[in-house]
Amino acid sequence: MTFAQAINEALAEELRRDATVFIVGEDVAEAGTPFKVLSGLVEEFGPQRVLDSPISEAGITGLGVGAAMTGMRPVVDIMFGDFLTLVMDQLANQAAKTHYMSGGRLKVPLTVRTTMGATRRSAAQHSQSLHAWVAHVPGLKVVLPSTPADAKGLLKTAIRDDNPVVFIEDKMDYAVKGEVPDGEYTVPLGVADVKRAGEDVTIVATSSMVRVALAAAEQLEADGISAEVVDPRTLVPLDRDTLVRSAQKTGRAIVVDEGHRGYGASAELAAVIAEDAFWSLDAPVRRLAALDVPIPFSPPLEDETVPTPDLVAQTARELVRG
Amino acid sequence: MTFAQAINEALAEELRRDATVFIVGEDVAEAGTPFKVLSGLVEEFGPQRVLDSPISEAGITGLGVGAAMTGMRPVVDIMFGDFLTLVMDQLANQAAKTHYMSGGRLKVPLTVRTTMGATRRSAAQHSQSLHAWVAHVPGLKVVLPSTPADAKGLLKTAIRDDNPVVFIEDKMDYAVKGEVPDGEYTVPLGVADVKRAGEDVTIVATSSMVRVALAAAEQLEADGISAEVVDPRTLVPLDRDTLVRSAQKTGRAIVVDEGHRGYGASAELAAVIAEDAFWSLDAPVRRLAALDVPIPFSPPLEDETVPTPDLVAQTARELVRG
Amino acid sequence: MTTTAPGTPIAAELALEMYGRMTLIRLFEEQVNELYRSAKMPGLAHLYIGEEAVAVGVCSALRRDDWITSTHRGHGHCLAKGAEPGRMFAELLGKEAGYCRGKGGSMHIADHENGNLGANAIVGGSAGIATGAALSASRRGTDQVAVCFFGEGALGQGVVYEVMNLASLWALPVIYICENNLYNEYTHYLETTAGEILARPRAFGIEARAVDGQDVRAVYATTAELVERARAGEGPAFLVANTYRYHGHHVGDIDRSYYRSEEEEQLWREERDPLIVLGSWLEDQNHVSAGDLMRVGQEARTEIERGLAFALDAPFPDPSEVTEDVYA
Amino acid sequence: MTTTAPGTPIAAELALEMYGRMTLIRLFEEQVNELYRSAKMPGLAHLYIGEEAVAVGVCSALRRDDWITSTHRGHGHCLAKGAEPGRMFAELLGKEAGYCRGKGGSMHIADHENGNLGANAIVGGSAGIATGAALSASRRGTDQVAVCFFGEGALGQGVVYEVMNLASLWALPVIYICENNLYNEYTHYLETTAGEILARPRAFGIEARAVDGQDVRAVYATTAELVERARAGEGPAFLVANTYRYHGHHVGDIDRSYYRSEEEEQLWREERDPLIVLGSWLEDQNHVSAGDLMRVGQEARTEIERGLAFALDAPFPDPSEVTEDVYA
Ligand SMILES: Cc1ncc(C[n+]2csc(CCOP(=O)(O)OP(=O)(O)O)c2C)c(N)n1
Ligand SMILES: Cc1ncc(C[n+]2csc(CCOP(=O)(O)OP(=O)(O)O)c2C)c(N)n1
Ligand SMILES: [Mg+2]
Ligand SMILES: [Mg+2]
Repeated sequence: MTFAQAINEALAEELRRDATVFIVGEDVAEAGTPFKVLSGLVEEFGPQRVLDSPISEAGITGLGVGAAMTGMRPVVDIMFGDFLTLVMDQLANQAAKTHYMSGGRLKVPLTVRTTMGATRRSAAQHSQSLHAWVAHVPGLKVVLPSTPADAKGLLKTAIRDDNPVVFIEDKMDYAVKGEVPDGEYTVPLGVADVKRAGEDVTIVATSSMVRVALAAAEQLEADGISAEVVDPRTLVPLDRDTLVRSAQKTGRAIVVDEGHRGYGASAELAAVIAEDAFWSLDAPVRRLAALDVPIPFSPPLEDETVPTPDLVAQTARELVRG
Repeated sequence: MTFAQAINEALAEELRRDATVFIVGEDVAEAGTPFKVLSGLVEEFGPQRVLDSPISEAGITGLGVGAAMTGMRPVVDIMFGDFLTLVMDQLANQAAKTHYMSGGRLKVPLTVRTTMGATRRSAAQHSQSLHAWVAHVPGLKVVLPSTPADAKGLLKTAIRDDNPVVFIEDKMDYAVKGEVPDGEYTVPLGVADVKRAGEDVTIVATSSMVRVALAAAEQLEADGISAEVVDPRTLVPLDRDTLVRSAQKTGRAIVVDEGHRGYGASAELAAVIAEDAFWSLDAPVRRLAALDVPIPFSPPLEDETVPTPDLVAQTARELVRG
Repeated sequence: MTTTAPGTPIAAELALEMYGRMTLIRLFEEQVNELYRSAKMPGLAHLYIGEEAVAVGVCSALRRDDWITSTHRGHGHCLAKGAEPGRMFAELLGKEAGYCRGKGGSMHIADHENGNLGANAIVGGSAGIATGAALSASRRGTDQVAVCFFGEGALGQGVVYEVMNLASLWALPVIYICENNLYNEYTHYLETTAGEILARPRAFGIEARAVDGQDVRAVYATTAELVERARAGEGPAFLVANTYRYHGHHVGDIDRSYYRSEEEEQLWREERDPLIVLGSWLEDQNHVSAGDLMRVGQEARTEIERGLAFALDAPFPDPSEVTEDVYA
Repeated sequence: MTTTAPGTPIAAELALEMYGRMTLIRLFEEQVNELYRSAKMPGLAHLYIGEEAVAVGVCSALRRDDWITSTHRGHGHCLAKGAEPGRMFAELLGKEAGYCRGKGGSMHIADHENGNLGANAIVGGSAGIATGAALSASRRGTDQVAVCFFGEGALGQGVVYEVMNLASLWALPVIYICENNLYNEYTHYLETTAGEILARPRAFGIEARAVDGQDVRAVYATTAELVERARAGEGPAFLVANTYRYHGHHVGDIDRSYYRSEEEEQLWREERDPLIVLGSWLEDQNHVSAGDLMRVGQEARTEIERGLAFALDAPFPDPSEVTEDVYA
């Protein structure tokens, strides 16, 4: 099934099993969101559990925090990740800190679903990947699924988690198809997944960059280079061990992330490897990320901004051949 | 003079030399801000140029963006850095992108002054250091002064810069005294400063952590370890060369920053050194930053959260002695 | 563009000029839809068709050096403020010759020579900018005004109230134009908007009016009054223009049956079309003949065709430009 | 705590109970000021002295299982909702025995057993939380209500309007209590607040009232009416309580001459003090004797002394606790 269908199934299953789960967001009901990811949910669960909201990202996120503190499990839909700019106070100052500030007495089982990713010709305010911001806030968990199966299992876990979780879907993944296990299952937060095993170079990739990395690995195989592709799946909690062990094994690592390069998630992932795999590294860890420019509209320019399979493969060749 | 007086002088001088400069913020006029940093300005320049605003961080920042696009040089005062959560849309989606999205035809010469820093017993929502967020946004410049002289010279440059600049002052620095050159001078953005020369280990420190690093360097000297303390002064633009050259010279580097450790500024600074100084490093780059916990109120707990001279010195000893 | 005193009957030339601008917008947008359907335009666009009288009525009451801020549905505002179709098409196609050198696209066209500070893809995102431009005008002692266009959906954004409060406190020359086309994307505004729209600005002490957004003469006359007040230092104003978008929320929104009826669309197209409303008035008053209107329409058509040809032939920017213009 | 029907005269016992709570708050805050001046308390605190009738009048109209959200000036709300002085002092001193194990401090005290979802150091920061709690009550089919306390300065925060719109659209049982003490920190609210305060909630279709915040019986009676409406599913309400803080914005704000006059402070202390207003009413009505009031005052004093002693003796948390409670 598609990535979008997997998200839809996860939501439907959790809405069925737990009466305290509800969805609130802009055009989430009849419209099923502009991405059609929620199609059919309001028909099954009704407008009391799938709420169309005004265009008030801060308001609905704050509402979600309060509902979560008082017995509900809200899933707040923030249409574009670019609008995280509007909810950072509710996320960072309220949701993330409530449990700690209350000495562990209050909790906020809130899930905020939003999107990331460029190359849709949507220009600078609808193409950002801002996961580094939320990953920098203690108290939040941050999930970046890369396959339909992971998306479904991770979302179910996120909704059941007693902490605020920011769940970020790449818009370019929605149409991607993949195997999804039948029946009930969940995927734990904090466990990386080796998407492809290899010996010569480690490629740590997040979200849709996992597909880019796997395509690069194909190219590299043709050149006789064996690449291991590791998907952290969650930035917080982060499975340091799996990343570090892979880098120790191969001695070379590339981090591929669609956020901007400067002060981005790729810096943390690279720093983790450089710290803990230092003595095994044969070369510096390389970072591939979005250019440090606002995402331009013009196709020939936008295509320059995001890492491609060719770029990843080329970087790997340089690393391996030295 | 004190750090606070240096900021005040920079603002007074720029208000005098350029009629398009004005200040807007909460309690900035008669009160001179809760930190008394702006005392006397409204008396000299009047309420038309030093505007007391409602408690509307997003509103006054948006107002600043529009005024900057149309011929003014606003200085927007955001009392606590924790309130950056409320202005991220105006900063990241509007101020940072306007020049690029307009193909270079519009510009936003806006300065946003705000604060950072813990250990004031102000608890989780008044103690954050969120510079990593703004440093991750292409189009913004980010300044973290560590001395009165730098603060004055950098602020004057920021106000004259044709780009949006986020200027972040550590609340714990306001009372700190230091030499400030007489007369007119500015300090360029993008030029790091070696606050202390050394041979055995490089300590890259930002904002008030520079003082912590210098205190550590004193301790280390007593142990016969010569530490070089490098202050980037601006995170964006970043003076990579000075950081890297120092690390290449000493072969060992520690990054000290008061933001949270996870996905923070310390990750970027460490990654830069690990990338470009890799072949000269005798040990992994160490990161010292705020614990990944909301800042607690209770003094014995809060004191655990921020790097101290002892911790920095201890880390340096481990690095040097191996 | 000059303003008239309150109530002054609108001169026929001005009315005809507005008819021409509205026609230009109508044809531009129909062409944009074509470009999308023929897969010649990257991405999406939000068409202004049906709402032409709002942008044209408002901007006809402004001077070239007055400012506007626009929205994701901004082509009409841009043309009404004086932009050329050619450079606009070029921008929509991501060409170097576009107003933003292809970097902005449909949702970010800016034309500062004509006072357009830019479209905005963040709903409510330009409210602060327009208010700040008004502050700039008053501080620099000019008598410019700033107009902030936004859809009724932007009433959901808190920052709009924050800046209306500032504008009222400081008597800033800003006019908030709320284009109420009944829908926030795919949701009717009554499901998202409690209370009375006009009561909101009034609660902040802001002069507020409503106008038939399909009657360009009414939009013009009311705006002219509010602009005069603002220039005279009498402070901000809010105008809700009741209007309708004929097409989908964006060019790809074809099946709309789940959120609105064919009948509703037909009613607006047939009974309330701004071109028909103004056209018949001009004829009834014998100000102009049907021939005049056709001539004006023909001129607009020619301008659109020329502009489109220019844009289609224009080159894309060189990929190396991607790293330019990040910093001034 | 039970509610009365509109207009019902308030029973003497309830009035006396409210007198006791107000006295407890007054004495608690005087003690906090002492702790600051004797450098026994880390950081700062924002005293509620002068505003006691608002928290006590409102919370006396609530059930224990109703929720409140509070502000940086939250000690009064916390005590009025039923918290113990001892664990509150302990929190203010950063002790393990505090309501938040010392992690929250003055600006973050929460007491969820009594329905206090927490103070908040972000102005307007709890508006969404209270509104969400009200949604939770309606979805879970309880008849709980949520009360959102905030100062008039929070009217500058856009999110307050976003959530009032939601509350009105969805008829949520939330009551917004605006404590208008005339100042946003060091700036008079008239310099920061355009138009009419009550017109703001009304613009969103929210029932809005004003009350003398120094008259606890009036605050109680009005709140009781609004709570009844909310429980009956008649939707949200907004109440502005006109009040005054006797002390500085925070304990360190000693020289206030540059933003308000001695005379103004004196006037409120002498003519409008909530304890004097209620005390004299009780005596005039011969409900109680001066002796009764002294007895109540003495009981409060004893409770404060006991609580303070408990807190001063209590241990600090172990430093290792710094990494606990980040995640549930
Ligand atoms: C802050 C924000 N939230 C959501 C969106 C997605 N979005 C784009 S247009 C739109 C509807 C806007 O409705 P309205 O303001 O009435 O303008 P209209 O499209 O009707 O002209 C939405 C929700 C956005 N661009 N910005
Ligand atoms: C979003 C935000 N902006 C600014 C501040 C700093 N601040 C703390 S209290 C205060 C004044 C609040 O005034 P009001 O809401 O009337 O409450 P009062 O102190 O009068 O009880 C300000 C500006 C803050 N805490 N949060
Ligand atoms: Mg609309
Ligand atoms: Mg107040």
